[in-house]
Amino acid sequence: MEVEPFLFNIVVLSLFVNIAMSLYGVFVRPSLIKKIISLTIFSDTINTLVIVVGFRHAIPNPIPPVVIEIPPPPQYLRQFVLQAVDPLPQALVLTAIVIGLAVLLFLMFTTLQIYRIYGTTDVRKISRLRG
Amino acid sequence: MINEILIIIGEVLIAIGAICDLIAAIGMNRFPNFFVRLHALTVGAIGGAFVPLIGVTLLSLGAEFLGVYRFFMAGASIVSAILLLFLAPVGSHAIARAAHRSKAAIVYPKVIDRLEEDRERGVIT
Amino acid sequence: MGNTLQVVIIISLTLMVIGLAMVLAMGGFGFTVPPSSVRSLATIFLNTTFNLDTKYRYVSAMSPEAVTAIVWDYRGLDTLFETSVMFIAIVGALAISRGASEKLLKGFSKTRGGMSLIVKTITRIIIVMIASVGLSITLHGHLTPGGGFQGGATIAVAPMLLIITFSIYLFSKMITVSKAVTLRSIGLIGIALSAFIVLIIAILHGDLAYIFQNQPKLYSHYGLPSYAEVMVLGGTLLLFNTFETLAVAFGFTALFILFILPEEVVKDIIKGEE
Amino acid sequence: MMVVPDITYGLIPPMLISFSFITPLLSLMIKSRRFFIVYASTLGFLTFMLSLLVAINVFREGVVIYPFGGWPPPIGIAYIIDKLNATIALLAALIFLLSIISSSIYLGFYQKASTLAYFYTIVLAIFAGAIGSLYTGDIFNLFVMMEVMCIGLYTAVAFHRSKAEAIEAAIKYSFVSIIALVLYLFATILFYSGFQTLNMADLALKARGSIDGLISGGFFGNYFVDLIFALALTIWVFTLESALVPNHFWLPDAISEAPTPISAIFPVAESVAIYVVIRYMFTIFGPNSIIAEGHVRNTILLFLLILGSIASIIGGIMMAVQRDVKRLLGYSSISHIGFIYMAIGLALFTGVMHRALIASVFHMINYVISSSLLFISLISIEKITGSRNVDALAGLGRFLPLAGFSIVIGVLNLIGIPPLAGFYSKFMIYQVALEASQPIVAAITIVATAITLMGYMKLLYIVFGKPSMGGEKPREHLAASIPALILALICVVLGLSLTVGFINILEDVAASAYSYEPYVRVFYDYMKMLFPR
Amino acid sequence: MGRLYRAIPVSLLVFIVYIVFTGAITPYDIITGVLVSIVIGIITANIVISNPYKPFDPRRWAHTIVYTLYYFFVAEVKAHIDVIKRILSPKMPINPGIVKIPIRVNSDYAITAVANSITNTPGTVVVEIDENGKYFYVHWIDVKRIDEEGAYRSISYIFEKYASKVFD
Amino acid sequence: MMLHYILMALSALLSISVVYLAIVERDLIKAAIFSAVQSALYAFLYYLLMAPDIFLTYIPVGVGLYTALILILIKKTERYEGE
Amino acid sequence: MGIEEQVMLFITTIVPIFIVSIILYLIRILKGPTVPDMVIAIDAISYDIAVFLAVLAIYFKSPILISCVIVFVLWAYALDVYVAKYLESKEIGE
Repeated sequence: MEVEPFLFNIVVLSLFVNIAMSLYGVFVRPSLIKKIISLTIFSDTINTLVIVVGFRHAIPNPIPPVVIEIPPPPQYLRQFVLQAVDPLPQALVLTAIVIGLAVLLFLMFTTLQIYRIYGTTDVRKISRLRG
Repeated sequence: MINEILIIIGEVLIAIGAICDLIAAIGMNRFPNFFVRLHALTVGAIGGAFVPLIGVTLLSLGAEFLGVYRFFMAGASIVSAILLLFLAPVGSHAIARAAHRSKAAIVYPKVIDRLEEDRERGVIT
Repeated sequence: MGNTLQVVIIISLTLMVIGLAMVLAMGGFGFTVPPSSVRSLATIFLNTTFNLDTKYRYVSAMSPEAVTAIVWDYRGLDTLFETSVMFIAIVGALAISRGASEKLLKGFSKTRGGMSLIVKTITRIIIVMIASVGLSITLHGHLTPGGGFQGGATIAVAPMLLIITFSIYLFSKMITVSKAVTLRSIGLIGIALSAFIVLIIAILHGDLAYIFQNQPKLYSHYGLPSYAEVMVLGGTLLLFNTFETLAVAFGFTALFILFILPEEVVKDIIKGEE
Repeated sequence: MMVVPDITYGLIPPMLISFSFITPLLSLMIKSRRFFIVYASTLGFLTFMLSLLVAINVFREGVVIYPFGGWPPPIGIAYIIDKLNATIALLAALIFLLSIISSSIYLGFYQKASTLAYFYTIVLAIFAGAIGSLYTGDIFNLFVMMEVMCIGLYTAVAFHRSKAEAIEAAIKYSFVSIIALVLYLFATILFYSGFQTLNMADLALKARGSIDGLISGGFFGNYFVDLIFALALTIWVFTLESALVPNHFWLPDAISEAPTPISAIFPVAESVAIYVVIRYMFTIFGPNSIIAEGHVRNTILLFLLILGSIASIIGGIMMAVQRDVKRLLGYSSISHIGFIYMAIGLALFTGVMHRALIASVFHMINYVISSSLLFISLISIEKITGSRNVDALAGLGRFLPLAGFSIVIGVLNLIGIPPLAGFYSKFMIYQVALEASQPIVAAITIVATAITLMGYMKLLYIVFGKPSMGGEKPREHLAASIPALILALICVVLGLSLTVGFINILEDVAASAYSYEPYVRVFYDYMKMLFPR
Repeated sequence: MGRLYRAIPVSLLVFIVYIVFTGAITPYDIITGVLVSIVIGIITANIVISNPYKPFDPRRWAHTIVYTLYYFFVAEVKAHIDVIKRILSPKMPINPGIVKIPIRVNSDYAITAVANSITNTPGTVVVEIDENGKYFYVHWIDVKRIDEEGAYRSISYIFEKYASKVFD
Repeated sequence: MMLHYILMALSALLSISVVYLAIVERDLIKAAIFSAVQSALYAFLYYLLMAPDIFLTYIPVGVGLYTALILILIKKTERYEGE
Repeated sequence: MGIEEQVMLFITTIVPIFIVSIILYLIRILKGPTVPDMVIAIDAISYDIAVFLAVLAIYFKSPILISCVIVFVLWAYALDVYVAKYLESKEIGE
């Protein structure tokens, strides 16, 4: 239990870096499609962070939050609670993934409509709204 | 006894798979163009994925320490293996056909290209 | 202007990463990362998700899969509205391309396109296996990882592969947008009814229960069957999962058909108002 | 003892969304346009009555709770309804009902029944999302409900699909809002990481350091750094959703390009976001919570005060230069949201906190009513001109007694002319600023009102003063004018009833924002009852 | 009526896949499996199978087993060793090209089986199929014969022999 | 147990490079494919974080749906991002 | 040494080979040069990771993790078909 926190911190930090890069993509890149791709990466990274919060260290190893002995004897359940990871963030992410998917599907339809009207997906050429 | 034999066979198959994967990865990097790399992909798909998945199936059938869900594991991995056997060649065929049609990838180091010739003659669209 | 803006954005993003790193370093994610214990709320979930102990009689969700239990039982309301977000996105897509789906392919009914024979033949076999695997993932959602959305998304591969390997012209003879939307709506109505089903049972008995109730609770002894010998039935979870699969699979199909309609078919319709 | 709570408390959002699920199915079978109008209006009326029932119950019995699935709150989701959110939800339900009724006029542009069905599906979903985010007592459920509301708003803004500006506004709005809401998800998980809970009442208890007997245990890790980061993110997200400067840029586009009935419900959406800010800053992390120690809470409130002051002035200035009426009203929204946040920020000075909250809630109610009123009366005018070009509605106010009257009342209310309620709420902000010995803020309220006056005069001039285009004498559309008239009457009545004790009700409502004990007690009792240990 | 006949083999396939994937034979699995197989079978019968009598011919199954054994233990192993040698040898002795070989089987499934067998053996990949003239165009890592008949002999003869017995 | 964390760190680090390329690549097709690789790596991370449910949700969505829809979108609009 | 430890030891020794090959495939994806090259490299990496997941499921002694394998295989194929259709036709719906 000395190297593990270091390695795990690497995971979390690289997710932070991914957040920054994808936000850069959303704000700076001109193409709407590129913005959509960046937005996808952004929300995926946030979702991953949510799961990271639910992870735990366990001996001998963490297990998914699924009871696999049916019916569960009491000592199995005690061990299960000691080993299983947090199920709540996973459920939240399940919800968040579907929501993100829905929103991005809508964005794709809108982008297609923009292209049909303007003939481009470059945001610098699409600016009729002023003020 | 039968469990040990299953586990040993499974391990051997997984080891073969790992080595095939490594070789396919090397081939993927060494080969000169897209169409030749496809053969490395085939090695990676059949030798590197189908065979070890069968190995995992056998191993999990024999491994009693996995509990009662080992049959689920065996079933899921053999179904995956069979799906892979169907899907991998079709995938590489589809992508090869598209690459050749759209001229996305060149067929440069080549002895002969009958498809290109036929396409120029208009035999095939 | 563009360059300075870029620099400002890069600097602020860097600051954000540093701030997040500080949160990590100061123990915002737990003092040891990863922590060696779960949070107490999670302990409750893990303890009560499938527990036959009489002590837990009224607080067990009776589903071995904790995530599915949370998704459809403990926090069912979230999931109902999550599905409805998806639904609104589909309705929004329908509203944006209104008129296009009905006029589909009139005068374009020639059978052209598609991929090569090999791909087509394999797709014909593979969709059956995909559907079977997807339904297995769904129907065992309360036993093994998986559930309504996962199974539905897996099954949705089948129509997508059909559309892409054959062509939209051929596929539209099998199923149209309105049929897909109908099936999706039926799935959603099923989900909504499953949310109220225990309440309805209770009202028929002249009593009250909670919305989204699954298993009997301390003050409301109604519920669906959940466990018999070695079979785990999951109560309403099974209903939820089945309907969600229907909804997700056909919702994706509808969206896919709408999105993939060739431009030459829709371009005149979609630029005007309806 | 009746332990299973009254079903009306939890019924509204699931019911609305269930009926919204059926609508596309009906659109395949029923080709009558009238059916969908009646259908949506009936649902709107039903929901209004239900929310009225809930509000009455809440005012009679105190805070109520509805745990979904029978799970005690930190385990499951619960709706916790107190006077604050019951009032705002009642207001929202009223506006939605009126907007649905008036949209029957607006949708005369569309021939097909299915188009109407899509429109009403979206409106019902926004309705469900708004009511759900008001009632909910769970921070993650709040995220989901906000997403439902926001995706409905994006789709509604993009409803005029062939209009380039509309699609562009929808893209702008959706990009900004999606990023914001994803960040709110992150904030939620940070709250969960530090406090081990997602329930608002549970959070409120832990924020006051009382963790005894809670089934979700104590703190986990360094909760304070989580709290700071997450609270800052949350406040940023919801100020963006309520279009506070500097994140206001999406609002004028969206509000002016949306179909006008949707523009009428934008103020409700903003008030929902403002409600969330009040909930976070006063109920959960209130003045006596752990975050108040390190000046963090004061800093956030100070920021809100400053940004609100800036917003009220910028909104006023931008109003004066607009040519399009709906855009003008969009900037008017920004200005008034500035006022509301100014009032919230003034609660920083603990002596005047109560009165500041009254002022902010009251001003919010006034703003929502009169802004929606203006949009709803514009529908009637737009329908007559036959085009969606709002510049073309010059001088029409003179021919339409009802709509014209409502517009005058709405504008006067927004300006703040004495007998109307808008005057009292602005005056209250002014007074509070003086009591807190902040003459600059008091001066800003005066200056901002003066600046906005120009914009409103311009609006009145466009609608009444300009010579009209001629043609035959236009006919009034009652379905749009009567809702506007109802709202106008409410404005008048609100102003008059302040003298006969309405202020007491307002005091109660505002008090329920920061007195967390009743909010928490009901949660605590329920948890103990269903989860004995 | 033809649809129901065709549904039977499809349903069987679905049932087998379902039970194998589940890996358990509790009453719950069997009941749901039967329901699932009936539903999917009836929906997809017309897409999957054209002649419902072929799947019930035992001789075809016998050939299938022989073919599978031959394919996995002889053809695949030889081809793998060949390609692995080419990858690993420092000079990389490749001699690639696209050759044309005729197809001599008839049904769709037979053609697909031959094509998949060719692609699944490392060293040969079907790039294009000419459905009118019935030719495969195969990318071959080591072109030994460029004429149609010679290529046919060295690539697809053995596969076609079995495929015609199994599927035609 | 070391192995577990090493794999996690490895996939997270590899995802950085893929995300970087997906953001800066001007050919949108390649960006979409990089995004698919990123999805695969994240999915692997989910697996290691013991979240098989998320894995089963995310792979169809991240690799299948997003990529398919973005490819269709690119086909219908334009392939290269202007500079 | 029991059979369980022997299997664990075997897996720990086999894992680095998988990691190396994944990284090698990833290099091919990053290098390109053409889109089909990247796609077949992604295929290979997917098959590789699929096997890796199956092996790791044994290593973690959590057999329920195995259902992840099948979706990985399935969607790699889907990606192939999408890109192929993108490359070869005028519009993907045709």
